[in-house]
Amino acid sequence: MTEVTISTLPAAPLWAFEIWRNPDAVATRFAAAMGFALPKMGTSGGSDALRLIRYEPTVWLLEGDASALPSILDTDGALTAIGGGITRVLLSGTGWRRLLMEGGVFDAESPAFAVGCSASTIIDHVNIRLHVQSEESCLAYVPLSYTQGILHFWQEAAKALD
Amino acid sequence: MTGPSRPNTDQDSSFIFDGMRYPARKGDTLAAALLANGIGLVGRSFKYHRPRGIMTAGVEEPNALVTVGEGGRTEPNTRATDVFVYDGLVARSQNRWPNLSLDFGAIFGLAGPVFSAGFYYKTFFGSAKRWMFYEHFIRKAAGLGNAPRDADPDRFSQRAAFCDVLVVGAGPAGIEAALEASEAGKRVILVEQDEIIGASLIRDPQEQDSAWVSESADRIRAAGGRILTRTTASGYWEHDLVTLTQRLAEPGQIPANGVAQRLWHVRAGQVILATGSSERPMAFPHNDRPGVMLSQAVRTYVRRFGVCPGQRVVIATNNDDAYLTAHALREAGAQIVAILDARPAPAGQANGFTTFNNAHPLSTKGSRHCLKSVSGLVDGVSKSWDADLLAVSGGFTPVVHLHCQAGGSLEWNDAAQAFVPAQSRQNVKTIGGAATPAAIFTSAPVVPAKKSFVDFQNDVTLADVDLAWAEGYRSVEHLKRYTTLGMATDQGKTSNMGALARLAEKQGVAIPEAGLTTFRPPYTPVTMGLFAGAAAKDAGAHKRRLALYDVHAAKKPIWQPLGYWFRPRAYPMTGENLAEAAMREARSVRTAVGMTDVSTLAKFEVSGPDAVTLLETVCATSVGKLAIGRGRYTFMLREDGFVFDDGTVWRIDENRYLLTSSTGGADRMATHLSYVRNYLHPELSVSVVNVQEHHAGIAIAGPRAKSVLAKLIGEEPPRHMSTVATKIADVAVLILAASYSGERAFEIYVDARNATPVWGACETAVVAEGGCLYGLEAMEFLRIEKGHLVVGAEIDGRMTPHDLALDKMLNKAGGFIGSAGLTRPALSEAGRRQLVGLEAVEGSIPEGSMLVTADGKSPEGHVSASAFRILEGGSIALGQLADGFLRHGEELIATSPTRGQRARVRVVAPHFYDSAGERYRD
Amino acid sequence: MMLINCPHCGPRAQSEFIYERTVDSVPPAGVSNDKAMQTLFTRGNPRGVDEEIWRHTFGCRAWMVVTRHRVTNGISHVRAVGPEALP
Amino acid sequence: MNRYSAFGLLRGALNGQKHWQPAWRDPEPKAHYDIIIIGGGGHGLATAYYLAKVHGLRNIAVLEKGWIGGGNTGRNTTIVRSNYRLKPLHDLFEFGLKLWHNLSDELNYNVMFSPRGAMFLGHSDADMVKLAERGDAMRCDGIDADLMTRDEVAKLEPLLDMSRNARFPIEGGLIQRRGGTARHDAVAWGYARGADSFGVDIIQKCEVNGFIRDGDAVVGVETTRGRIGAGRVGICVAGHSGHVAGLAGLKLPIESQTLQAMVTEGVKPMINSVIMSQSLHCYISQSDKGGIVFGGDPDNWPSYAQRGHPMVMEGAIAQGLALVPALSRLRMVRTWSGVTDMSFDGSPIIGETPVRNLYLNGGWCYGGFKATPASGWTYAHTLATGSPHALNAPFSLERFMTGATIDETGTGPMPNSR
Repeated sequence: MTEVTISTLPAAPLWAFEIWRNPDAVATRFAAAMGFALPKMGTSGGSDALRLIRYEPTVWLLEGDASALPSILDTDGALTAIGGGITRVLLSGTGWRRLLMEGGVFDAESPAFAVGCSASTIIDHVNIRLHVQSEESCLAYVPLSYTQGILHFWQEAAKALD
Repeated sequence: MTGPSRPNTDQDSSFIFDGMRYPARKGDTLAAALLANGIGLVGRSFKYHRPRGIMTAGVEEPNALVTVGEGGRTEPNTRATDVFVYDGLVARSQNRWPNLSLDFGAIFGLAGPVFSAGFYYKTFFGSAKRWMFYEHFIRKAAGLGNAPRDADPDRFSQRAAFCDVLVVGAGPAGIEAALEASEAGKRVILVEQDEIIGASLIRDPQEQDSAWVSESADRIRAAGGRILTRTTASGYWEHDLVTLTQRLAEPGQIPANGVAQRLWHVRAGQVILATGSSERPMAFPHNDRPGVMLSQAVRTYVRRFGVCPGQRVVIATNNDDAYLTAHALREAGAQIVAILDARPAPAGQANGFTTFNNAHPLSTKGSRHCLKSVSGLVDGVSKSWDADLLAVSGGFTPVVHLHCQAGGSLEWNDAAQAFVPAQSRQNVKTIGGAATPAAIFTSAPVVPAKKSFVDFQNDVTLADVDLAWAEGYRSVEHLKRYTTLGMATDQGKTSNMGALARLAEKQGVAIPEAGLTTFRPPYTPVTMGLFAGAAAKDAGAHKRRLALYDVHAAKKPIWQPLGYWFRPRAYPMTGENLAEAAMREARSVRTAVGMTDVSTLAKFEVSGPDAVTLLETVCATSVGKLAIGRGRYTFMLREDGFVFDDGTVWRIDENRYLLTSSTGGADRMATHLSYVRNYLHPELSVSVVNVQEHHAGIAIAGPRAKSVLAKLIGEEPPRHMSTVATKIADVAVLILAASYSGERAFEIYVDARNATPVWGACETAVVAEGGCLYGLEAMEFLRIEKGHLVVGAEIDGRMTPHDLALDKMLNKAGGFIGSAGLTRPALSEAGRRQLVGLEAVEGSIPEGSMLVTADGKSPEGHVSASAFRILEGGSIALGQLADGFLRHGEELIATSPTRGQRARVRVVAPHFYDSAGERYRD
Repeated sequence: MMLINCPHCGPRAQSEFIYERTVDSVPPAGVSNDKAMQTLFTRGNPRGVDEEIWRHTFGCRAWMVVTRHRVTNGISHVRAVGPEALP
Repeated sequence: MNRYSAFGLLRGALNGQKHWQPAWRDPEPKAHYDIIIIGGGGHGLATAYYLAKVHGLRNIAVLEKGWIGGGNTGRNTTIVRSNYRLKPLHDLFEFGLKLWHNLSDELNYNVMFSPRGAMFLGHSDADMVKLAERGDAMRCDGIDADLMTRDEVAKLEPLLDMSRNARFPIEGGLIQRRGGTARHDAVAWGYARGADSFGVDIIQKCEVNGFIRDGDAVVGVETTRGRIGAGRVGICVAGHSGHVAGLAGLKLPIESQTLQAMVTEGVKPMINSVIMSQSLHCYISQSDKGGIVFGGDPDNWPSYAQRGHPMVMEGAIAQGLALVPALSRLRMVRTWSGVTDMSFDGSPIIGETPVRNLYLNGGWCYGGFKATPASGWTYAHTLATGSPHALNAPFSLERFMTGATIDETGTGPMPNSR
């Protein structure tokens, strides 16, 4: 029996952190100010207080306290609040990888999709962003309006994962 | 057909066929169990309703089709050779009336000489209605089983998988390939359509035995490989994507965990096809009688299922393989009456069998249920033998379907008289019997063409092939389509080579020059529910739920779909219908105040020093002079110059703008903005973020909206087309003073997760001012009366800014998308449809009706939206009318023949309410 | 279903992408209105290789130019387009 | 030419059906024809037939690179209807529908045209208004259309899911009772046999790979079977329009895409009409052999591959099963794909090209089969007289540059979103 638990997490502050020019300079300022590098495509960086997850070439999903960032961006980018439109859904248990293969097209079972990795994909016709927290948990960022539909889909699929 | 040929002792389940209960043994296919119970007649053919039995032991079976299961799990046209018996299985024969033994449809067989290939094309002339009369009976006679009438109670799953190596077919070659790859550290999937792997080793024991099979399976799994049985690789698509169909329950069986089947989308690094070959029948008159079986199938029934399908057996062959069948039958106690070997000389296989060389079967005799005798030609002399089973082997056809679906080519193997896989542009290779079929001997036996079946299920005979040739249907595709050859549920697995040989013979060319039809997915038929997957329940379209769904649901509104969204259409009070509720709500907005949920509007935050440049590229209006805290109406053109969306643009900070546009066009606008920003103008310093779902939106409108707002925010509300960031119920909100209704109005935007308390505060304040909630229906009344446009109604993708009277707002500086398209001459010619208002002179104006000058005239326009004057009453509408701007005052008819409604209307300006816009001013 | 090698995400299933238009359908900046309309309303549409504009809509949302053979579906090249980005 | 009749078949029953002659000849190409039609699909063959029948021309060839009827004619879902919204489309398709109703007799070849009704379902009040608008437009232009109540829909198609809580509940429908289906292959074969009987040369396995030019005019074609001279040349190659026009140096407002269709195993009658939907993108009918024929939207990217994307098919089936849940346990037995010629306003192009003596018939998108008789008839007129008939005059190639597009859905010049 493959196990996975599906739970909705409370709201968190989420931002789109976008760089429109001088990316190297911003990256340098960022690393100096924050103590870690801007994460590469498909990965995340930071801590629970402030995590940046890279899903797009010029945009990072930022979760946590963003107050330090406008000055880092200066006039090379912008920060935009987006958290209202996103539900955080935690998939925990050893079965999360297999669950993500249901109705999916992305290789969540790949060993290369390791802790700290991120991917944006389509599952059951809905654009979902994934972040591997540990071998036993994966966080999914789901569009608010589709949350009900996806939760239902996952709950049904979880009944027959084997 | 003889009776049961194996002991009853190990029979552990039972099944029902045509109402009778029979015992079965674990591991039996339905075909094996039927044979074991002495049942020879299983089905009726498609066209002539000829009695048919079991011909094969695999998925290529053309004859033994039955309906399995009950209620919503009923699966018609199930091959008895491809369903494993479970306790309680219910099967019914099909395409017969009143029953299998006595089928009145067999009359079609008697009239066979008339029902030749292409028969339908040559008769039933007269009117289309007359054809429909005949067609009614033809349709009733056609078809095979009956579809279930009930909904499917089970679920179907779709799952993705990725692997380095996908091996299709778990015979000895496939198992070995999978073992090797998995132990080399590769991610491996091995699929087998049978219930067990290595089944051919039971039929034909080799050095590798069942112990080797199970040990290999263990090693594959231990190395991380996945073995999927009851799984068929049914489609090979682009870039090595293979679809697998896995049965988690047998046809008609209740699945253990609710899922009947799973569709796998496997992306493979490499695909290895070890799909083997299928045996060919031979063409001779009455070769379709129950009791005529393929040789390897006979051997499978004997060795794997312990069923001996006959006691007195004639074998007809053109190769060595059939001698293995003779041995298997002899071991099982059957008598080999004769072996008819097409080859001219003894093949060294005789082993005491009565073998005739240069011998061919010529015909069979028997009853509906069984075979009684076989006649043949030996060195040109006819002979006859009493027999209850004729096992035939006409050679072997490699299963090349997947290779061909992958875009691979074939080459001709002359010894085997078969096509084998050659090159492929995908990463696929074929191994085992599918790559190297056994050699056969072919001659051109002279047999009568009539009743010599090549396509058993569709009743296509050599005579039909000959007729198609004579009538000019000479390409293999014409032949197929004219005769229906290879188009039955077996897709020609047993028939194509026989027909192709005949076609080549007619053309006087070698078989490879005659051509070959295309192999298309699926390899074997796939349950529709499986393709739909979980999406079957919602058509693949999740309902999109408002952030404030719970708040609305508690009020039990009438919901209205809008794309995938569902929004309240009206909030009826007890006893009110939709129209009454909507009119009450609209009146409340006109006379007091109302509030509504506008969350679904498309919204984009555009920031950065180049925000204006981007916005003035996308919007056809000017944006640059907008002061901070101000907003204005805007619209957007396609590149061809037609209006495709509209909305508002707000400057909320020095370098930050909010752009709104229509709900229905939200995805299109998101793509358009992204295209302009990233593809056309990557150099811009600008960020475009889709915040459609981030903000919930609440609109408050009406003469008392301002005082409601003042109470809510404790300060002077922004004036019309101004914006302010403030708080309501201690939650940060952005207020845009914009009006869709024609009244003084405000849109309040709030982080969707914090929307409920804001809504609550607003509702309290609105109700306190004597207002109420309003839904989409009232909103529609309000905007029509005001003359505001809607994307999908007035903005229908065919109207220019001028047609919509928006041209005065066009950005004089140009440079916006669509400015080039606008210059095309037809966009400013006379006769264009233009936006007008319509007021009823008599009757009520039907929405969607046509505008004509008199009954019987062709339409000159149509009604895009209709409503009633909210306070005064009277039917009004917006419409599009040819040269409408010049026709104010003219009377027309708005007619709806499909609804039997019409109204006399007067053309007026498209503003029925406060055309001066005075109600916006404080 | 093709496998498209996204310049930012690596090989991904076609279902994550949306085709938008061909490179040859985009009017170059600054051309005459006539030329712009001619470009917009005609495409080479070759029975062979063409340059197509795709977007990884349900992935990284980036735009790219895919050089693809329309008969074999062989993709010979994928080029990223858009603002300058970090690796 | 043998005349086809029940009597002929009975006679054949006695002689083993041995008296039938080839339905068309297999001639060698001549050096010159008055008119050459490139493309032996339904449209090209119909054009040849009407050139001979209506315009009395005889020196005509149809050049087919493969076998006749082997392209989209044999790869569609066989639906015939004229239920459009815009007037030029009404005029063209309704003219065709009238020809369909007498086509079997006209050709002495049973094309099995079965006007069992083409029904669009509506799933909301808004859908029903849109359907009424379409129906009203049709009725005002003299075309049959009837709105149906829920009960009438349920009576016609008892297996539709009529429950109120369905994802796309059925509120009613719009039916064109004179629409229906036909046997696609028979249309090509019937026109071929008819054209052949007038002396038209139907030349198969003859691919055009170049145009012979004399100044600004086309005077013939280069083919795999040699040079053939021509007075006028008509392109009629559907999805390959871009390729063939390219041989003459033309770029068209056409993009080729794959359109998939599929059929299930045969079952006894269960679907009575042609079911389509205002909000969903699938269409369902049942063939005379009992198979449920299924179609959906095109794979909306360019392709000449004649093979589709499985997930596009899966999407269409999910929608179909939402409408008719009883289809769930039927099995899909065969899929196929055509190469559709998606035009930039969704309407066809029938008329002159900028090259003298070269004409174009294409851009049929996913709606070409139903137009076969009208397309052939109007194209024959255009080729015979050198200028378009009133029916096809609005469908000129130049309309895209002038802006007089005929855009039924208002989608604009993006074939991928049509």
